[in-house]
Amino acid sequence: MNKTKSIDQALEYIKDGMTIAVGGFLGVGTPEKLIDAVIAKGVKDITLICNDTAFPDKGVGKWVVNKNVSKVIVSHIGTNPETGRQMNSKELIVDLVPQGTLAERVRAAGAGLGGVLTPTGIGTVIEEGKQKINVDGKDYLLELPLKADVALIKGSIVDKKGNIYYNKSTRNFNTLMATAAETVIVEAEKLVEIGEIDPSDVMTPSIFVNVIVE
Amino acid sequence: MNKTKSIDQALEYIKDGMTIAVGGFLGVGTPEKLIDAVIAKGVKDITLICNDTAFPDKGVGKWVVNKNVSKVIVSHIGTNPETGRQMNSKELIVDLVPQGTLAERVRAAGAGLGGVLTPTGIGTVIEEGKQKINVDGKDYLLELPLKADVALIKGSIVDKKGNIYYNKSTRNFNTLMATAAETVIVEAEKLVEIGEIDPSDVMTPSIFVNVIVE
Amino acid sequence: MIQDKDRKREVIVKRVAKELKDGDLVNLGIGMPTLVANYIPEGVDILLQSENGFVGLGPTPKPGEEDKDIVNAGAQPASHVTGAAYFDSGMSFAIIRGGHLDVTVLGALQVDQQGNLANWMIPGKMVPGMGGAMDLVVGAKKVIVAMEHTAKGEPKILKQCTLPLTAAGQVDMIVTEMGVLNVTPKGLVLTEIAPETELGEVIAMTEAEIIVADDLKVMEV
Amino acid sequence: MIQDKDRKREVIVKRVAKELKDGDLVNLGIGMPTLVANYIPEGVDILLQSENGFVGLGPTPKPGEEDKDIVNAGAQPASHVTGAAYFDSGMSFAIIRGGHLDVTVLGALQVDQQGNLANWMIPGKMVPGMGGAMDLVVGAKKVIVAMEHTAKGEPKILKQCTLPLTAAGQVDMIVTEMGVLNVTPKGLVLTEIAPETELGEVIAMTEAEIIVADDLKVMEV
Repeated sequence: MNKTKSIDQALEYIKDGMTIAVGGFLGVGTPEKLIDAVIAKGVKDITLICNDTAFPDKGVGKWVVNKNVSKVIVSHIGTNPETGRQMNSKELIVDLVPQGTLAERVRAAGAGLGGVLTPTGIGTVIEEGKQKINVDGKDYLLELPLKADVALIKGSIVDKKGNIYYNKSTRNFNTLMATAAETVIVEAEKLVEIGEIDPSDVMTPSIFVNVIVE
Repeated sequence: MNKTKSIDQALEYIKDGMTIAVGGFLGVGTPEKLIDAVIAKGVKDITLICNDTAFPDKGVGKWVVNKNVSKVIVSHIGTNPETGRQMNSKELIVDLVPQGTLAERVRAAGAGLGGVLTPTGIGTVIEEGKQKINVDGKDYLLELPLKADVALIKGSIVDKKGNIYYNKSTRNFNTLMATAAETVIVEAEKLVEIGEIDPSDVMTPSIFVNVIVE
Repeated sequence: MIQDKDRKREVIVKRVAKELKDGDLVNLGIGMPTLVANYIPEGVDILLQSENGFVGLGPTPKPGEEDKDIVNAGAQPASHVTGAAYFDSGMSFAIIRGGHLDVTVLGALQVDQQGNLANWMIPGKMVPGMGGAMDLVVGAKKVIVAMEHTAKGEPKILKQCTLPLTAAGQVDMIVTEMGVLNVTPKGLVLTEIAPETELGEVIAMTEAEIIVADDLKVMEV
Repeated sequence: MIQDKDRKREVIVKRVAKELKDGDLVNLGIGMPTLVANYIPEGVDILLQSENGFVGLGPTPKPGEEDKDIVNAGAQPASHVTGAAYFDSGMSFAIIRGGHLDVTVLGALQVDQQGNLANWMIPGKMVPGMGGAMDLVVGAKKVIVAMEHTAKGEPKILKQCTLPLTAAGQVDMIVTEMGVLNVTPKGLVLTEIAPETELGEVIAMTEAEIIVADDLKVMEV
């Protein structure tokens, strides 16, 4: 099974209207080549799952500027004024999710959990429309899994089987997003032969990865 | 803050009647020196949280043989005939938990979650006494957090700040148990200076560790 | 009907091995299922998952070449293949429960025509615990029961399991030394029959109702 | 009453720094809270958590010494101290939500006498999102709000927040350029007053009811 493909071949997995999860935190750890290729292809109507909408000229922020997305599920939009503008003008649906809840919802989808109970958001507008469950006298919100059609991941070192190592603070949501999509495409900063990453150092096992691009 | 202590000093944290979580899978990745020290001290009435009860002469299996435990919360007891004997003679309470559910319950305690919904156990005796929650037409069991007073961890490489690296298949439940106890004691196979473990290779950050023994 | 114990095992594990496809992630239960690894068809590249925390389980090391830090889920000395990855039990069961495992192969005390499986306890007698079995059976895309057709001459394939279940309605396929049964909404369909075996024998040794496939084949083993 | 903007900040962050104890794990919010790191008392060894995925956040690197793979939670170039550890966002928020963070310091739009905090949106005007703030405030053992006492002359410490809450009843302490307020079951207790500041000024600039501590001290800054 050869997972290594050209960016053009990888783009075949990405279609209008899909839900796409993208790794990265304010653009750090985001696969910029894949981001740009999606813009070049003119993909429309993406529902984006990401920590944030980054900056207008960086990461998924470019998708907002280029109108590739119709909905974003993120924890923060403050660094990208274009997101706020499109939200206010009703061009873009913005679903704000607390960062830790976002992480758990993506993890739950990847781990086959039906949901998790979190204390985060109790007593706030985040409660709206959610089931509240009391455990041992404390209230929690039932937060549901969040799954994507495609995940776009950035790996610092990737072997040709798809094992991934993330350097320093580039890991962030990449490990989680890689577990929670039908198709996972990783952009390798450095592509190496199988076996070059020590098996104990692998942060995303190859089994999650479908396509590798450079 | 010097976390490095003698085994005797570490034992001061362990008292009769405590709930103790122990890392390891059938004894692999279990801190044997700490196990033996608990036996030597004659600690009684432990509630043990562990994957299994290992073997009569290995890991937490020795606690069963030496009657240090009055209850075990584990996924498997088949490799330790003494556990089965004590269970049948009502000397020991055995609470069997599916392995994946055990992992999630310990993680939930460490991660501040009120519980998780799992499909595992639906339609079996594991359902008994548990809340069943339907999400999108599928039934899940609400499984609650499992927290310990003390966790005993085995690290392959530990730095003097408490950062831990686990070699190969010794990792298993160690990372999870380390997050879910009031006091975490790690037994270092190899103790190194702070900085000798690459920050990206740390598997249990120092913040979880209270005591380091060699 | 095959009588020889070793021949029975060989027939079962060889047939199960044929179910595995290139690229599959597979978990093989302790005991007979482990032997499936010896019969993977040529050109089929699979990865074995070990629920104690890795993908890429390799062959048993030669005596003297064991690494104390590499064991399989039965705590036996093991090895990893090139391209393996280690992780913790949280990730191990995220993989299992999350639907990332293509096939799980495991033994059974009983299995029934609803696809129910019982393999973790006999009340009052033997209670090894479920270990990872409940998660494996719920989470794997395909659940294959690999076992001898009977235990001490008594059927193990029943109308309804009498022992505590491991999971309800999750079994997809049963492979024994007598044949291959698929669990379908209509019931158990016998799709293949073992060599040297009569249909009447299979029916006699099975308590569950058996639907014989129109195109019943002989098991290739 | 302190008027100079820089002096206000200095008073606030110096006083917050005194709350940190040896061995504490601390998260400092973006903006003014970040400056607390510059005033950690001698002999106090703390670890800073960066919610994008590490403990052991170090000082801002010198120009030309930046590592593109090390940024803080504001995406600014950062460094790590010796003994740091990187992890993913799942672990980062397990640490935060799980009660492993000793102190979180963050700013506020409004805070009230029930310990309610509002700092993530002004409906119709500014909606940056909550980022990690909701988890931080719920999860940290001690929540310190560090902010100027008023905004454009209007009180920010209220009887009841009017903006959408970040969390209900989680704030433990409020540090401003006018004093230190502890949130207690009885209400807000003024335990320290800033230098050059009159009690009447604090009361005038605070909409919430203030209980003055019997042993009211002058803030040491």
